[in-house]
Amino acid sequence: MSTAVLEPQPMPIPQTPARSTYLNVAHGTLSWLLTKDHKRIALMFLAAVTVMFFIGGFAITIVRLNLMDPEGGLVEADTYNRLFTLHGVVMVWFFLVPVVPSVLGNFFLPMMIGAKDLAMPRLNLLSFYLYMIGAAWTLYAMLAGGVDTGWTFYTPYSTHSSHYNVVPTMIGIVIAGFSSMFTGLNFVVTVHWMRAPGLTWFRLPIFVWTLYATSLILLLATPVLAMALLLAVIERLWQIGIFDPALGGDALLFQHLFWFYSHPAVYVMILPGMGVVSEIIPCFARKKLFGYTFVCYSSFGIAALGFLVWAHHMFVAGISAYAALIFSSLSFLVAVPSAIKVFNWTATLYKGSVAFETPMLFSLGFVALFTAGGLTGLFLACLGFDMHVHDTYFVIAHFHFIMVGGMVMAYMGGLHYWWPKITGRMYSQFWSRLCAIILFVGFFFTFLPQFIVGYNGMPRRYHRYVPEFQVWNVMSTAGASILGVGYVLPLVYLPLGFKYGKLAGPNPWRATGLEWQTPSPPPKDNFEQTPVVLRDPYLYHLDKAQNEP
Amino acid sequence: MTTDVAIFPRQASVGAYEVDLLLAFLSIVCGSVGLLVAGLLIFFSVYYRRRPGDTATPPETPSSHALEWFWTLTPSAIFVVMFLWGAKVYLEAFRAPADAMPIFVVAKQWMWKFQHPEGQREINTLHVPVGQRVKLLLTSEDVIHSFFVPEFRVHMDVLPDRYTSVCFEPTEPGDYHLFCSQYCGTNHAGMIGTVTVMEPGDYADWLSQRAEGSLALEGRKVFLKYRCISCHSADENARAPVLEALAGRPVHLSDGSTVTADENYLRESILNPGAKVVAGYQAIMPTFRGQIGAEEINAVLAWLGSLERGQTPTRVEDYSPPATTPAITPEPKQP
Amino acid sequence: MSLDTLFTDNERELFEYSMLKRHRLEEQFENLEQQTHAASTAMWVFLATEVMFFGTLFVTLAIYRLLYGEAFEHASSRMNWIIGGTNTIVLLISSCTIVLALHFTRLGQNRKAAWLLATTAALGLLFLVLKGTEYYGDWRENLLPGWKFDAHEWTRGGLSEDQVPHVKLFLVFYWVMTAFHGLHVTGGIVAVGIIAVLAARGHFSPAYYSPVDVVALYWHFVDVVWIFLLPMLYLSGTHTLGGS
Amino acid sequence: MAEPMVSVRTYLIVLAALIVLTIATVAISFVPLEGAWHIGAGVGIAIVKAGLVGLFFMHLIHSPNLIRLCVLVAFMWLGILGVLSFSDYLTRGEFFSMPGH
Repeated sequence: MSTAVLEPQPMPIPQTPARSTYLNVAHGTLSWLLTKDHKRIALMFLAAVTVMFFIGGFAITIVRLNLMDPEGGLVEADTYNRLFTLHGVVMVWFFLVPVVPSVLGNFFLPMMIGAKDLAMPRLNLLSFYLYMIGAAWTLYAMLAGGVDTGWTFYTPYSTHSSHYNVVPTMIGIVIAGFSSMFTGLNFVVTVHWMRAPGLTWFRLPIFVWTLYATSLILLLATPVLAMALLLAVIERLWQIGIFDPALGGDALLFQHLFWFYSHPAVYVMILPGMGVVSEIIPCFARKKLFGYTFVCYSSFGIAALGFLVWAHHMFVAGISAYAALIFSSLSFLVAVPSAIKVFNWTATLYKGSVAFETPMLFSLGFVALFTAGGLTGLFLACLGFDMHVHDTYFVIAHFHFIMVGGMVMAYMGGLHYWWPKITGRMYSQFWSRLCAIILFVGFFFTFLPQFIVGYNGMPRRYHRYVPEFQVWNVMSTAGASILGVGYVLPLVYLPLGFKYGKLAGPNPWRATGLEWQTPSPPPKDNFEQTPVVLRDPYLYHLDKAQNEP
Repeated sequence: MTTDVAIFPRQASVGAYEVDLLLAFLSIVCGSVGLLVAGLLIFFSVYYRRRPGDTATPPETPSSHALEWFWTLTPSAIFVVMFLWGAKVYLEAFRAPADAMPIFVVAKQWMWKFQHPEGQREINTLHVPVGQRVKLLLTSEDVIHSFFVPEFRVHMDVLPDRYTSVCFEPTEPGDYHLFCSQYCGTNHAGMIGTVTVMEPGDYADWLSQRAEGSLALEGRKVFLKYRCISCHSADENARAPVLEALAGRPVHLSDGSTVTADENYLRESILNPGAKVVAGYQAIMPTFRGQIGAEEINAVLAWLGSLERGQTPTRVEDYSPPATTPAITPEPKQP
Repeated sequence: MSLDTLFTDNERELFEYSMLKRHRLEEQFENLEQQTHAASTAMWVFLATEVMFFGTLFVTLAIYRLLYGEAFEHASSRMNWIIGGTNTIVLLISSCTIVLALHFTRLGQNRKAAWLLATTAALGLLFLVLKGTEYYGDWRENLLPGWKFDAHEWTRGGLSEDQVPHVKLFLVFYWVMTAFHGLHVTGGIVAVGIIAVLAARGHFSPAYYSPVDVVALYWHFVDVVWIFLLPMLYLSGTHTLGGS
Repeated sequence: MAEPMVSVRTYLIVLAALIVLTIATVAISFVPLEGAWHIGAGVGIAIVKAGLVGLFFMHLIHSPNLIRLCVLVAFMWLGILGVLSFSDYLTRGEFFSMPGH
């Protein structure tokens, strides 16, 4: 295993069961809770975000069921409002933002750059516990009493009108914000100083690039959100007008600060997903990633331009028309790097040898859904059009295409791609492919109708609505139930694969990344010897011994 | 609305046509790009699928900078068109010609209140004539709301403590939904109303049946009720600026700057008189925050908008000006 | 590669080996140099996020200053600029002492460094004491909106009733920003105290001084924040004092 | 680690300059000028002072480019927040006009 990066060596699959891996190197609960190993921390994150995902999913299940009927008879208006807030807060801050960086990034970033661990393992563990404290605190606040402000916390509603647990929820989010900042800090330092010998910047896999760009966003945007929320907390506790116009503040300032974080946060959610897909597509097309440098730069382009567009959430919120023009033009600009990525992924397939393994199915689904989401984003960046669909289900459908169609598909793809590396065993090919197809179909059923009902004028966050919107809502709910089935399936076959699946060997997909150059599951220090990198990533065309994986 | 299923919203205003045109343009451009990507994705992955027995490694496709720049710059050029077109439609919605009919809208949890220039007031229903450009002046009494009429393709947030504005010109008589689309609390979904568009003749009938005296006249009464006249008297003893023919004109402030006397300035001068004091005057005016209602302010503004030279009421009764500031400290709301 | 310039190869190897033993090179790093670079980068990146933390407050303060200039100037003129100015100088001197401590650590003079670090911590404490005195004065002068605040004082002072909320707004920013800064100073004092003790025990050497470097960076940043707080909070109303 | 040393003398000169600037900024703030001038002068001097601290005390003058980039990015992003927010606040109300006029 020394310096063995030149060729992806077909490794002998049978392994001595006694081999020491990160999983069996130490035993007992404490060996997990106090671990500094990035791989174990990643698995703890995996458990935590999965729980949060299903809590947020449960909330939206009731919301969707309620929307079957125009009169919304299932739950009270207040309950409904607290449920969609719970869904938004949990999904955004406790699932989408941490999921790929903290689970897949945590596990694979050090392995992909040939490092033993992150630069600051203790900070990584702290990051996990901050997440847990923030999550527990927020969940408690939102279940015992609840919050009804929506995840956007617009003032002055959140600081004056709402009678629920706004303050604790905001504090919980700030705590979780520190968790993601520390993760970002760790990644940046790690990528700068822990790369294996020979691993230059332009030999880094795209996933590392996107995680780096994501970290920059987390580091630069999260403080602004933390401060905005703390100011709102102060206003709410002491009735001092920071954002309430009646007390001398400016209501829009909160929106400015909030979206300065929350728009770039959208790219936090999607960039790592783009990275995952950039790993998977070349592997299953057996092709070098087309336009590698353009994809690298476009990641940074997205991260940087993402900060210049926040007020496109506020086109009709009462900002000046000049500002609206500036932000609209900049919003179109940020679509360019996304377009570059989509075209490059597509071009990578050209003349490839495409295998429809589960991760590839998820990735193809990602590209399709992300493209649809991105293109509808152009509609929304367009001032005259946004004037009509602002705050309607059109917006909901758009960002779910990005967040669920994009990020969750990419996450599932990544999870299935790296699961053999994480556990050392394969999962059921049949069930996992079925899951990918179910999720794709269910997704379209759920969110396509929402574009239509949104253009027809159904506003978001409506507990009941006018009858002519019912058909679309019923379709959407039906689609959501398909989605629900799709999300439960991996809960069954992935653990089963962990337990009973056939041994995967070090490199079941014959991939080129460094993480595949070590046994599965990896030893505690990732590599038996520090690898040396002598060539570019994704050189699949050099793999002469191509055969069935 | 008689349709059972909303397929496509009716075009009931001039702007609706513009927005739908934009929709068509965006759909065609984005749709073809989307279909192109999807088509290529499917074609490549099926055509180049790995067949059983395939052992050859596919050759490298050399990167092409020309291609990269092509698909970087082409979208950018299309985006410029999209941006300009969208901006045009957007700015159009704020264009208020001199003959636009001003209607004041006051939103509160969870209802809409309207004040017509002719003095009619309505709740949750708004009557407007066909073919008349309407300019809405929106303000909220509590949290942020949003005025949304899908059939007009018009949307504007309603903010507390200031005016926002948006225009539309109805083209089709009928009843249309009015939604609040900015989440505003428990009964957000119940904050809906109807916009009734009528033929001009019907509208005139409706007006005459419900005449209450013009909004400007009401504003004049408010002006007298709050004894504004004791200072803003337009005579040689006036201790405050003359308000005649003021609306829409530039005002020189004591700090040397100039502002336009638009709705937000006039409103601010009633509620925060110390903020922007007119040059040559003392900041002696007390604030009326907490005393004067949002609708009364609207009426005063309507009156000021119509106030010509020499029309300030004379001081018939000799009110003494308020000796001290009225009790105005707003009650702090408890969380 | 300063090691190369300071020592012969043999000495360097021996030294590095002893450093490894003594300072427990973190297991994820290959060598001390990598660890030092990582630590310094981490601190700088952390400071970049701190810039955004404080920067958000500065930007919101600036926006409100734009909207409510007169009330803000009025409120600012009630700030205790004497203590504010003195505290600036205290922090500047402490910045100098800690950078000198770093200097002498790099020269291997641990005793000098320890004393300078102790001085830095002491100056930090002095800052907090002065700040506390100022807070006490603010409290006595009814400058604490929400608890101890008198609207009439301000209307008598020439502001109109409707400007009082803006005065409160300024005061909120004053309290939030100085308290947030004070929190940073407190944390800094603890950190400086710890490395002062370590320095006194001879923990650092010309080859291993990364903790001193990192803490010093943090301390300078806290100083820089105060440099901006002085004009924004204390000095934006003093010109009105000379007049009426 | 390869950083060159700055002399003690330099540190002391910088400290003296910083103290002089502090006294200057306090003194200038008493000059009766418009408020905006005071913000400009105060913040201007503060930037100079922060620059001195950054360059000499924090050794930016000898730092690797990575560190300089980090500082640059931090202040650029703060600038984005400031400039784009102000782009709204400075141009509010341009498109609204009084009815009937």
